[in-house]
Amino acid sequence: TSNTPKAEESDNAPAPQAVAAGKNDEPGQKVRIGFSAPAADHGWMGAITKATQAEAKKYSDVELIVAEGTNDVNLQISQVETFINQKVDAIVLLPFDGAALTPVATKAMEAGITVVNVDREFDSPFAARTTILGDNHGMGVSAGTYICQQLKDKKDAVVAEIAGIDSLPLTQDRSKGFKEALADCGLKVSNRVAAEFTVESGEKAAANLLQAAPKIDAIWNHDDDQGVGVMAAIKNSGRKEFFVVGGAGSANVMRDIKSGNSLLKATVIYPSTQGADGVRLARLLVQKKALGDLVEVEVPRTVQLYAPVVTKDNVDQYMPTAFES
Amino acid sequence: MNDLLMMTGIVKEFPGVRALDGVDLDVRAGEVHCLLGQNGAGKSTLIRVLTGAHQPDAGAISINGEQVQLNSPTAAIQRGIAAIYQELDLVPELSVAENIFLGHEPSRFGFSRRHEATARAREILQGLGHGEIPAHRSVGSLPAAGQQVVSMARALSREAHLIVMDEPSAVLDPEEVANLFRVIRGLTARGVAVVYISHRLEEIRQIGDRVTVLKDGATVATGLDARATPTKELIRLMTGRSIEYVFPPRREILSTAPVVLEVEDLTRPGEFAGIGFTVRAGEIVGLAGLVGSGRSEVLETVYGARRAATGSVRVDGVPLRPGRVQAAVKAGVGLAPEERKSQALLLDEAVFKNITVSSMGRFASGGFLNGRAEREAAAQLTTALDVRPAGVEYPVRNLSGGNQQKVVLARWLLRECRVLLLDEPTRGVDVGARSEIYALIRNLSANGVAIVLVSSEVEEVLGLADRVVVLREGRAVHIGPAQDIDEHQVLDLVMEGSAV
Amino acid sequence: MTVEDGARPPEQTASTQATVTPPAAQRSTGLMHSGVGRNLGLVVALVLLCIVGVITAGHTFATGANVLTILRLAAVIGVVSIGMTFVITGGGIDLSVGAMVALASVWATTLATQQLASDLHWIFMVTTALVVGAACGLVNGLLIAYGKVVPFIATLAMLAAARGLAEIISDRKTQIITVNSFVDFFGGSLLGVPVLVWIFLLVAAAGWVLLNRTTFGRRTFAVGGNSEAARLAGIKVQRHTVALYVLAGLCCGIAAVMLMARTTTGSSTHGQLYELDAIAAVVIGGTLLSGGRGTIVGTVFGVLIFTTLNNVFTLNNLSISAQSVAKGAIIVIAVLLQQRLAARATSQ
Amino acid sequence: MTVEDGARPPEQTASTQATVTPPAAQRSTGLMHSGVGRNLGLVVALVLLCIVGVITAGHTFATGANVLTILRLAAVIGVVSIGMTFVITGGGIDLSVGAMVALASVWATTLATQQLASDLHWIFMVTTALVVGAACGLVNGLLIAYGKVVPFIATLAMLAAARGLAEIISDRKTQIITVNSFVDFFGGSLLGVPVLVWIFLLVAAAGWVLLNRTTFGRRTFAVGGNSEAARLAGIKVQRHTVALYVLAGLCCGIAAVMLMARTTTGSSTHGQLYELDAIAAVVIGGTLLSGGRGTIVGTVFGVLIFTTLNNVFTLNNLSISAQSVAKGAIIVIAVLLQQRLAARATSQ
Ligand SMILES: Nc1ncnc2c1ncn2[C@@H]1O[C@H](COP(=O)(O)OP(=O)(O)OP(=O)(O)O)[C@@H](O)[C@H]1O
Ligand SMILES: Nc1ncnc2c1ncn2[C@@H]1O[C@H](COP(=O)(O)OP(=O)(O)OP(=O)(O)O)[C@@H](O)[C@H]1O
Ligand SMILES: [Mg+2]
Ligand SMILES: [Mg+2]
Repeated sequence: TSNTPKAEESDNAPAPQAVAAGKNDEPGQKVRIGFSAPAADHGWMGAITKATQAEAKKYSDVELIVAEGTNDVNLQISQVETFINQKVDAIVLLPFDGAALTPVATKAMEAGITVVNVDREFDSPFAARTTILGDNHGMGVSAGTYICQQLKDKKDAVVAEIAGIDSLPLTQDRSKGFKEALADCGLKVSNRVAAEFTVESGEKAAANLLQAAPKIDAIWNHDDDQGVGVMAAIKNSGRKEFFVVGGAGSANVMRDIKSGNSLLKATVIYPSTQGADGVRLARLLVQKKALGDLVEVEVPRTVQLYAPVVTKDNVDQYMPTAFES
Repeated sequence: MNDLLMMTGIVKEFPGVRALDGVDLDVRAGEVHCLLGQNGAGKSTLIRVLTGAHQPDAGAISINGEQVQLNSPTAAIQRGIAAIYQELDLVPELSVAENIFLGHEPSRFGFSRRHEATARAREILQGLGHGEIPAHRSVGSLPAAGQQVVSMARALSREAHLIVMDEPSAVLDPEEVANLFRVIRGLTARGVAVVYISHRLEEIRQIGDRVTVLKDGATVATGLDARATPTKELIRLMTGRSIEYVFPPRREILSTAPVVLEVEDLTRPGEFAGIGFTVRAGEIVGLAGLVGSGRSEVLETVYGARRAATGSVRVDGVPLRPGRVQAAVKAGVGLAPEERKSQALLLDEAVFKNITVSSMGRFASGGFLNGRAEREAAAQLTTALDVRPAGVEYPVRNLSGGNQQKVVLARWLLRECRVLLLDEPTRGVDVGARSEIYALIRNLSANGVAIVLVSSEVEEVLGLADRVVVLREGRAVHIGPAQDIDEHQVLDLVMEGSAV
Repeated sequence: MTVEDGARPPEQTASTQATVTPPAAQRSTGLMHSGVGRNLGLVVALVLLCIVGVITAGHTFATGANVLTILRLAAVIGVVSIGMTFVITGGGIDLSVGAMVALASVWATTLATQQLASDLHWIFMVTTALVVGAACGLVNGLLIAYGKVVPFIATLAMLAAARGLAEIISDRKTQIITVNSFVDFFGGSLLGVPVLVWIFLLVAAAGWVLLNRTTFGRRTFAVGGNSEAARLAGIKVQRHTVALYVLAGLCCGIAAVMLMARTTTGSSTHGQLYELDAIAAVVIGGTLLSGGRGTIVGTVFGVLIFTTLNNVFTLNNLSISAQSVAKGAIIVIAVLLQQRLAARATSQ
Repeated sequence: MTVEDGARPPEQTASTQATVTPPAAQRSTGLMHSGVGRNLGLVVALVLLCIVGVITAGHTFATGANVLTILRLAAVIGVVSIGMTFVITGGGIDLSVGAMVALASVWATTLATQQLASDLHWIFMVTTALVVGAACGLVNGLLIAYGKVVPFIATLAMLAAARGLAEIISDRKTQIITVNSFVDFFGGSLLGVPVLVWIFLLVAAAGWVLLNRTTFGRRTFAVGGNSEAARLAGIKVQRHTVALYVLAGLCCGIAAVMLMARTTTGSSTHGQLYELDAIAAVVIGGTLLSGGRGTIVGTVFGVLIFTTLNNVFTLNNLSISAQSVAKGAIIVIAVLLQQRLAARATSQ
């Protein structure tokens, strides 16, 4: 596999890459992998765990141990400690807070365990062998750029933003990228509200937002799961004067985009397969295999996933990797 | 022989205590059957077995000759048994009418008919001679006596054949007691049986027909004639010894003894006004008055638990900061409050902790408590006051009502007070312990403690106090030496407020 | 114990609070006063909030549409809070409300249920949600009344279990409602007022009648105020306790239906932290956490205050952190206000 | 004065020493029984959990390293729970513990504080955390004791405010600790046992002594059991209440230091939902939510049960949703077990 968004297609279409991947896929040494992630209190996070488990099931030589999702860094640290005690071969870790989990991840590395860092980055290069990241800043940029394109002639356009959990650094990154991209075309965020990544909070935030801004031209909503609620609120308000750009890329949203009769015109992908990729890489690392399409014989240190914009035109390409939330 | 109720061989065990150990009781229709016994003898427990609140471990109960199983309060209610419990079992947040009809509210399709309830409650209260208690007022805001009336009204609101009254007169003054007796006579005339519990033997003589005596959880005598049986005999049956039920001899108060407590022009609008009196070291001042005359309020205000609107309180000449309990305690004032359960006791705590709570400093060094010293000091007092069961580790909740009262008293006996304010110190206390408490109070005053005593029993006030203050509707209508006044004069004063 | 004493003005704590038998008439106006006074502070707090809203965002705040938005937002948590008022008045607590909402919403939106609903009638979805809510409440009630598990723990366990079950059933997917008749009905309006708001009003009114005008309500106060006294009066305390939790569960079922209509989904993430929101609304409304005193009107005010607060914040584009700090301060101010005003009203 | 003199002739007492009264010796063993019995169910629950752990994951569960892992996990929430035990025993509740932990951790890791700490001594970071915790507790206490705001609402407000403040101070960024001496000291071990675990043990021991052997503890029970009686007994109820919340805040400060050491960060997201975890541990340990009865040993067991449960779950790779359901069931079972065993032990 590679670090392009098309990576996952290999599973569905055993096309060219399958040769390389196929070799890697041959059962090898047994690998025990511990996986820990934040609480599945929203769709994307639930999808991460599900995709990870599904990926692990595909390999007869992988045993995945999944710890309870938690937003308490103390508990997550102890889960990693437990993995160390269990002497797993690798740990795939989506930390609630990257910095806070760094010491224990370093400890795991020191204990000879391969740590694969997913989504939220550690602050030490010694804490993980490989890091797989989404591109939060890039997401904001992509969304902003798309909106700029759509509104290119309207200089006083009203752009609103419905952010995710505001206390998370990733939300900050997304908003920053969004702001920067809008600034490039002379737009700014007029109204910003934050939800909590859940359908319900999305509906609430959107309902209030629609009151706050009597006229809107475009809305960027950070997360497609909360987006379900956002769309419900919009439908309820009966307003139609704007279009909506989503985030993350859930299957529901892609179907909406494909249907074309929704205010939702596009979404920016934030892959929910990062954990699954983490499992794959962890397996390769433990089995000392190389990454298929690279000449390099070692798995790269960092893999950053791309944040493309999905529109009606290219939605079919991304449908297969979309998560059912 | 028309026995309404027969209880035979009733046994009830609590963890560590056999509260009832084979009690027999038979009650006839239309009689007032008195139940006597020391504190902790098991009277209240027996009543709770009878009303289905406790399940007996052994024994049989039959009503009108038919063996019955009273396994819930509802079962007992359905059999026509109603009760006034010793611990007022009311819901403070509900109104008077709602409390009276709790469990059998007048209703239609589940909707309560509040007007009917209010009207009927008024009727019942009127019948009890207390039409002035507003039916819609929340019970929690009534004084103890008012709550007792509500309790009575509630028992009467059921069409009961048997009404049990567990120390109903403890919070009532003589006039109220007379009123209660009038009600009881009305009931018995209609064939209702009444089981009556009291520690005041004179009441037994006035109202009782037959007497059953309990001792240590067993029936020691039954079917005694309430009027004919000599007091000595009753006391001997209850206590196993004979007690001279008299007040200890009065000592002469030296007029040179320093004035310890000075109360001047104390006023709380709506409660009392212009109260002033002084207490010398070694003197006992009694406050007499009807229920509601504001005696408790005066004591609580002196203590700082309520803030006076005007007036001052001085201890040893130093004015107390008003509205501060701390200031009073620091100055050596102690209050044994009127309502033991809500104002005094830590129900889940051990007896000794309840006793030492106000004198903890004495058993602590650097904040650390010396538990052994505490227990020893407490044990000394509980032995002196004959608290049963005797262990100081026992949670106060499980003590009988009278024994709880003794624990409250013990707390203030332990504290070295300059001034002791006693509000109904012998409420619910049995005859044996009562004379011991009298002796203790006298002893304290002999040691120079200034004491203010509130009691609804005029006899007690006159017997113990050196001087008497008579209150009527929040005003002092008489202050003078106790020897110069007798019971009738006091009663006249509290009711008329006119000259002697 | 401190809980309640803390809330009372000092004079009242002293047990034998009374004046020398004031005439009945006088006392009854006192009661009237305290009846209004009890909620006066809340009214003032809400009015102040609205004034702030009008000043800072007048053009949008004071519109009919915005009022409806606030009411719609208040509706779901409002219904939950009505159920919570009963439980708390009865001396209990229910931490599982949010989880019950989630489970009910998930169960009522499974493929099978939706199939049934679209074949026959949406009433099947509603019934499912109500039954699931009531059943969870029943389990809570049985554990508490007959198993003697403290309410806090029993409902905490239900919180964990119900949310876990919701996740298992939904496979952590957001279940989208495709039964249009359902969405149309509950998403619609009646006489210009959203159906959801009607439901809230109905539940609140029914709750008020139930609590204040029926024997069930009287007994709830009794059970919460002094359960031993209630038992001795022949009230079946255990059965009543079960009924209270079933009622709370039922309210959660209703709330689930409302949430399903609003979001057109069922999800195991619905209703997060509703327990805190509902308890906060109930307590700020004047219901005693220790039981025995409860007010539906107060609860409704409590809910409105919290939702209006959020609305005003959003209209003003305040940062979430600043919102948080301000919220803390405003809660305290509202309570202090309420106390002082209530005390004054009662003492008059 | 003269209680001693007040005692009457000895024979009189002897003669009335009744037969109902069991001999003192017998009662004291009864009490012993109930003393052990009070925690017997918890011990059994914990042992059962351990047995399950050993059976299902023997090779790792029963290792010293794993035991230390459990203890390290227990340490932070354990310290918070000790503080919570005091507050609840004193008749209150504190919902703000998690937020106080977050605020203290953020404040103690600001650039300025870290600069001071690295220039002089890490003790400045520790002091900052403790002072911030205690100060928040003080505000809680003052609001509750003197402002008469119900504890639930006052601390809920503090929850919102403290977390908001933490976010503002940290600008929602995780603050990384660069003071190595701090991390080295608190991250280290003493006699093979992590310093964090030592701190937990110390706090628990100190808490036990304070609650059971000092006048402060005795007053706590009195205030929580019957605050009116405590007031009339001459206890400064308000001042004591303030002290209890300050104590809880202080414990949160300590927990913040521990969490900082464990994560080498300060963050406004630290300590999420600690309020529920801590209250659950305290209540499952046998402390009465209504106040007046509390046990430090029970709380420690409560914390250990929850953390061991988490550990066993992680080791056994149960599906996450199933874990949730199982957790609910296990909590209920533990409580029921505890009740039955405690009842039996007392009745013997
Ligand atoms: N729930 C209980 N648990 C344990 N012991 C109890 C309980 N209730 C009562 N007891 C004990 O049973 C005995 C009888 O108590 P009871 O209340 O029946 O006495 P009483 O005759 O009513 O006394 P008093 O005149 O003081 O009211 C006492 O020793 C008391 O401590
Ligand atoms: N039967 C009653 N109904 C209604 N209110 C009453 C009744 N009796 C008293 N009160 C009110 O209670 C207040 C104080 O009563 P309280 O019982 O404390 O007085 P007291 O003189 O201390 O009598 P006690 O000896 O019973 O304590 C009175 O001012 C009066 O307003
Ligand atoms: Mg009794
Ligand atoms: Mg009185």
